[in-house]
Amino acid sequence: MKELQKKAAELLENGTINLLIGFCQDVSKRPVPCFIETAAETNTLVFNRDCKNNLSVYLHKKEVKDAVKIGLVANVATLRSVLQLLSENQLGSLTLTYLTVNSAGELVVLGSAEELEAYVQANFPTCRPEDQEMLDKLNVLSREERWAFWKDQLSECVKCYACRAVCPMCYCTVCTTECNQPQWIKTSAETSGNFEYHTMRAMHLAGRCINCGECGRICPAGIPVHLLTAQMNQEIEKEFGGKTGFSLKGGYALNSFKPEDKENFIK
Amino acid sequence: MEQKLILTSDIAVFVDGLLKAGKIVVAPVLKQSGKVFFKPVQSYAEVATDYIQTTFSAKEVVFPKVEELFTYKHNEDGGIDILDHLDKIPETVIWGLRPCDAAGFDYLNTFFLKENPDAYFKARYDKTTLVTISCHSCDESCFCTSVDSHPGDTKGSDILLTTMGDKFYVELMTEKGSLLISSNSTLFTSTDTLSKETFLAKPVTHFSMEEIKDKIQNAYASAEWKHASMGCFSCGACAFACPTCTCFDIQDEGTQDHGKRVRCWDACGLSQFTKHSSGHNPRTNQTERRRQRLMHKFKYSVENLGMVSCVGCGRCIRVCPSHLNIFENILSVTK
Amino acid sequence: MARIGVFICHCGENISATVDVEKVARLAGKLSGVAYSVDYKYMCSDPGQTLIVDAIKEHKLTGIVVGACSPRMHEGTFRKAAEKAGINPYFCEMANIREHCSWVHPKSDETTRKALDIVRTMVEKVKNDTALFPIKVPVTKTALVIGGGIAGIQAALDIANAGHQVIMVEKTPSIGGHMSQLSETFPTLDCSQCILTPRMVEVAQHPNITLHTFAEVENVSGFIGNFDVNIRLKAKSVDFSKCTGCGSCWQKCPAKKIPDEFNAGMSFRTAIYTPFPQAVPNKPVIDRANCTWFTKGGKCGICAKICPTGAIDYTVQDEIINVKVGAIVTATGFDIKHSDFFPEYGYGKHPDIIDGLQFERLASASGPTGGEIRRPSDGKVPETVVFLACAGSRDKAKGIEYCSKICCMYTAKHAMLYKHKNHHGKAHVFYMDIRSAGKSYDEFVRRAIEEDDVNYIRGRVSRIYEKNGKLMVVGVDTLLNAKPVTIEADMVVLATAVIANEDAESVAQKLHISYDKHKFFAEAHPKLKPVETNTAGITLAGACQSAKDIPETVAQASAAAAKTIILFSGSEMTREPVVATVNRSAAPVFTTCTGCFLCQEVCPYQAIEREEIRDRAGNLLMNAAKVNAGLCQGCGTCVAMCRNKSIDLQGFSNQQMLSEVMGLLNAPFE
Amino acid sequence: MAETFEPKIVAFVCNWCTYAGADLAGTSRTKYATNVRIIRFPCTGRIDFMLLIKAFQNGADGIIVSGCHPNDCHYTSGNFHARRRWMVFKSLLDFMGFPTDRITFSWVSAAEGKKWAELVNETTDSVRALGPFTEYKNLDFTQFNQIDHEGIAEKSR
Repeated sequence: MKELQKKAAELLENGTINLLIGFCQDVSKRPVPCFIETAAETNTLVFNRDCKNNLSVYLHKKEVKDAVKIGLVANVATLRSVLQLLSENQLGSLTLTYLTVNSAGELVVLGSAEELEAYVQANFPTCRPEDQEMLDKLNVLSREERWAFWKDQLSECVKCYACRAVCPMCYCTVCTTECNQPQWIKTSAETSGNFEYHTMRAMHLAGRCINCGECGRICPAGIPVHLLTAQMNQEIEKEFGGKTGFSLKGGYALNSFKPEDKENFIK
Repeated sequence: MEQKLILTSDIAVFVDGLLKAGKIVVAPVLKQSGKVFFKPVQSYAEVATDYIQTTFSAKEVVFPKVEELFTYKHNEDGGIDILDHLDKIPETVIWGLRPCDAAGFDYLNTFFLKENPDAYFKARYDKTTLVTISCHSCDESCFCTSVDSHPGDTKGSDILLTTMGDKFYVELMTEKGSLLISSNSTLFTSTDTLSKETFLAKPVTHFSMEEIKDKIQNAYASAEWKHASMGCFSCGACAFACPTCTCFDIQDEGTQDHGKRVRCWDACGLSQFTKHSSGHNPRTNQTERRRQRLMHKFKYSVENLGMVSCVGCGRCIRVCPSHLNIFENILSVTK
Repeated sequence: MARIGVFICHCGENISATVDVEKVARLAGKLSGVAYSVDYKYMCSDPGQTLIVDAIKEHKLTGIVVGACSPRMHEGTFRKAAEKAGINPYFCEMANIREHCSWVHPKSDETTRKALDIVRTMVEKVKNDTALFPIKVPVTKTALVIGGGIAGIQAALDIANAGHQVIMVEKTPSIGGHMSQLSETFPTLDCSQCILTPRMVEVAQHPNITLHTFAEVENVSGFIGNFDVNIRLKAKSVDFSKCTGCGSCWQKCPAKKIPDEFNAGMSFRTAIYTPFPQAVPNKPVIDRANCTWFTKGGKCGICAKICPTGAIDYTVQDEIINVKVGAIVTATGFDIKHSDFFPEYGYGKHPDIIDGLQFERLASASGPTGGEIRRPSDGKVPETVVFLACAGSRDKAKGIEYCSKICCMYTAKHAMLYKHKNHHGKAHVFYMDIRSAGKSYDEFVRRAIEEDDVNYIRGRVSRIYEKNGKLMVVGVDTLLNAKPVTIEADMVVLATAVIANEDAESVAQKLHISYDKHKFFAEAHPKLKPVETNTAGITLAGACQSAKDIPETVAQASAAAAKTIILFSGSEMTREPVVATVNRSAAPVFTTCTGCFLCQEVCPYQAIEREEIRDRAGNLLMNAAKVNAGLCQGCGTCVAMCRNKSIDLQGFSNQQMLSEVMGLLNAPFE
Repeated sequence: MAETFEPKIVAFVCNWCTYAGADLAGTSRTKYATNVRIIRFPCTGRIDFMLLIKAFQNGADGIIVSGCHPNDCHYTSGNFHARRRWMVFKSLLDFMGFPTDRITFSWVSAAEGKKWAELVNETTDSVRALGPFTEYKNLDFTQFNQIDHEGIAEKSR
């Protein structure tokens, strides 16, 4: 902790970064995202298992972009999202420095995209066990049971779009949900509209989502939306290969093809 | 107003009685996600009793997330048939509100009915009876005592129940309330006014409306807003969970030939909220949006409707992905 | 508010027999937005079209739906009619109630209902149609021909003779290509150089052709009609304006032991050299990799001393020139596998196992042996020569499944030439099949077998080894109940497989054209666009696409020239406006495109470009996708790819397609 | 539900192969079920998966998606991209419990008028057997109280 604070202060002082996005604690001692501009404030920094937010999403925020030289306190999931974003030609205008803590509990500072790539590839996580468990549970259900499950879940959705807001990959300035000529997604949060919204979202993230699970974690209605993209990613990796948030080259499964791709479902 | 007592053990009988009488009973239900929601129940057995606060407020009952205003249809002689459903709205009892929720209904009432009454809200509100249970516990997000309310507040309720060991202390606040228990009056015994104090939770008071009354006047210019909103992702979670947020958006769904007009919840936190058809958006960033939301609750609604439109339920704090804290913000901008 | 006209055609009886056309017209008239609806016997007839034109004018229609046959049949007809009546032709849509309805269903209410559904669907589309205008792309009427072989020469001459400018780029010091190395040509046995050289000279002298030899294409940008090409002129070290081509320099050049490419490595050349006597241009260049001056740092310099005109200049550097062209003909030719590719034949270690091209040189009057067939090892005239067809070709194990096409013919020619020059010699040919389709080709092969008694053995050769001065060719004769055969040969000629040039891949990448797994360039369509590539404006000629003989190559070259001349026939070309567009709007939004460029990958035509959006001060605000209407073919794959619908396809827009779906499924008054 | 149920089937097809194939079925007078309605796209690559959802939402009982066989695409690769998209889309719907047997993916070339007719007939039969697609439509009961769609809607029937 002290080490992290010291390093952060140093980076801010020597001008490597103008803004540090990290975690500090709120009144009820929960870690919450914080934005630090002076070395003096760095003593409030914390970083532990409860620091779940994927802070990379803030890199799309204008106020943040304006700072240009930015430090990011990040877990591996967050680093993966940054990698994926770079592969999608985003964040080009920013100079990023990453502070993370490796499995041995040591502070790691990454200064370049290449270092970032190397670190992520060396520390690449597997699917989160709790997600895998849920997926396995759902996949053995009958079609009707799965339908019932999602119908029940999606009926709770109020379209607050928090899942979209916390997703680093949802960086579109105007989302399909906001297109009204034509109106692709109903504004009303009735179940069929929710179904179409979440299908659309899953399709748009399939092969791009890096499985940080934030969307599911923060959903006010407790809908495990992250399972949709997690499942899709597994399908895609199985069928077409390739990992998301793994390299600067990206390699998006849905804008490429192989003539010999599976087509046993086509008459 | 009169007071009664009912044995805790008789509550189930009473609620199931209401259901038998064909009423729709909406009560807190624990879902597998571990969150508690207001849901219509088929029997009291489904009702959750051990909860501090439901995730979403009960405003849905009178102000649905999607209200179908009417359906329209081209008929073959070139005319249009329009059909609404006001007459089909069922008798509903909301069971197990918290006093802050009830206070929220008090606000909704004023907002929708004070001038130009809203027919849809009225139709639902008239058919709805609010049975509130005062709070015996609270968490660090609760701050009702900061906004002129408290865990035993009767404001807005038709009936307020306060658990006192093996029985409930029943305060009948309105005609509706009295009418409701008359359906099974034998379960209730009369009593004098009792003091609830010892049975109530003690949430932290962070400020009082009196204290901030003047300071909020100049809060608009405060430099603190940027800091207060940096973490904001621009989602609508806070507004949709809030018992007093009333913003809505009217949409036509369907084709030129037939479809429906619906009223959906909207949220001032969403970036498109103030976007003009020209493409111009007067509120360009989250700082302005967050400020609008809070200033509306603590200043504008006080000026326009004579009441603060925050009831201190703390839902927005609990649901916020980055844990933005409304009372911390209010404190910081009124320093 | 839309005022749509609906015109239902009886098509004589073809539609009205099973569809109640009056009812369809009547009900269509009640649809919202429909101002006029009528049925008629033959809409496509003159009176029918006049009816439409008049109705549009009289009822001030904003768009029309013609319920008739397939749009693939008459869309053009009715769009012209609409235009005639003064509305944009793209406000005309066809409802296919014949092929898709009346012809495939029995007379019934259901069939009529379906017809109405189809009409309603198109009415919904027309409501969302927008005026579209043909896209005009300016054309630079200069062609670039890459490669100076017979393909390039033919294409260049055709284009130049049509009166257009041509720039030809050849990477070697002379044009002529492989054809100039050949001795005689099948099936007529006329001398290759005799027919080629005049064409080479014609190219050099043609007023419309600019020739750059010893040059290579560096990179290509732009698009059809407007390519921007950088050409690297490699340093020749000889000032052609001074050089007279007297040749005294290469006669005196001390570096004499350089394998001669032109003679397929069977003789030597000097460091300053002209590839062959009839080279065009007939002026030498210095091969710096082998020149003492350059390898030994400034020693030697004899040629400079000798040169009477002082044309030698060791200091010149490569020069990059930029040219603007409207079309590109790719004629980069081919290569062949060399004998070292074959372990079973001794990895080409034995000098007397040669490939077809080497034999051509041996048989050529301008070759190292002056046209006498003498074996490389000791210059003796071989008594027995074995020819192997399909050396590598049609051999999965060698990774070459395809047929090299020319070998059957040139092997027959080789055997024949050998026999003509050595009447007592023995010529054996091992073959798999004889593929001699082509005008008087089979006759040619028969002549080899019957008149020149060349011994054809149907079978493969498993190995060749040396035994007391002889090459033991071990094979099998699969005919006559398959018996193994061993032939004692003095020389073996392998008809090795035709393969793509080693730099084919990099050329393709420079040109942004696709290529197959053997690195041969891919045509746009295997049947209907055999000379075009996927990149509009770039055509293919000759063996760079696949193995070809000379007549085929020349034919394709002329076809490529024709395509180019067609493109050059107007000062600008017109394209269907069914293309994708990326939305643009006023500041501060500019566009909803987020510049992820995931669409770039899916575009088969490289039509999606990057646009930098800058403020007035020139600061970069954002990168956004931009569709090059000159390249876009309107498939719309990018549209379905785009997550936030920033790209849309004119004529099949999101609004139009969704309205069709909604209109189709939401029938009124039901 | 009156007499026998006749499914509504929407076909999303490409202009160059399947649409032409359907034209051929017409010119050769091959008879097939009337249940299908064709929507024409330039290429299967253009078909947005959202359109399929919209079709179901607006009352389609079954959907056919069809284009050029691999390597026959008029635009060389549109159908290859479409194929991947369908594969992913299908497994997503499947994972959400959506009855994917109501969607038929197929390759029908401009020469396969007969195959088109058979495809329509088979699909019509199989969807007819599945019955009307109410599952999706029943997702919404907006007339009354949002809180519980079925419950209340049932009650007030």
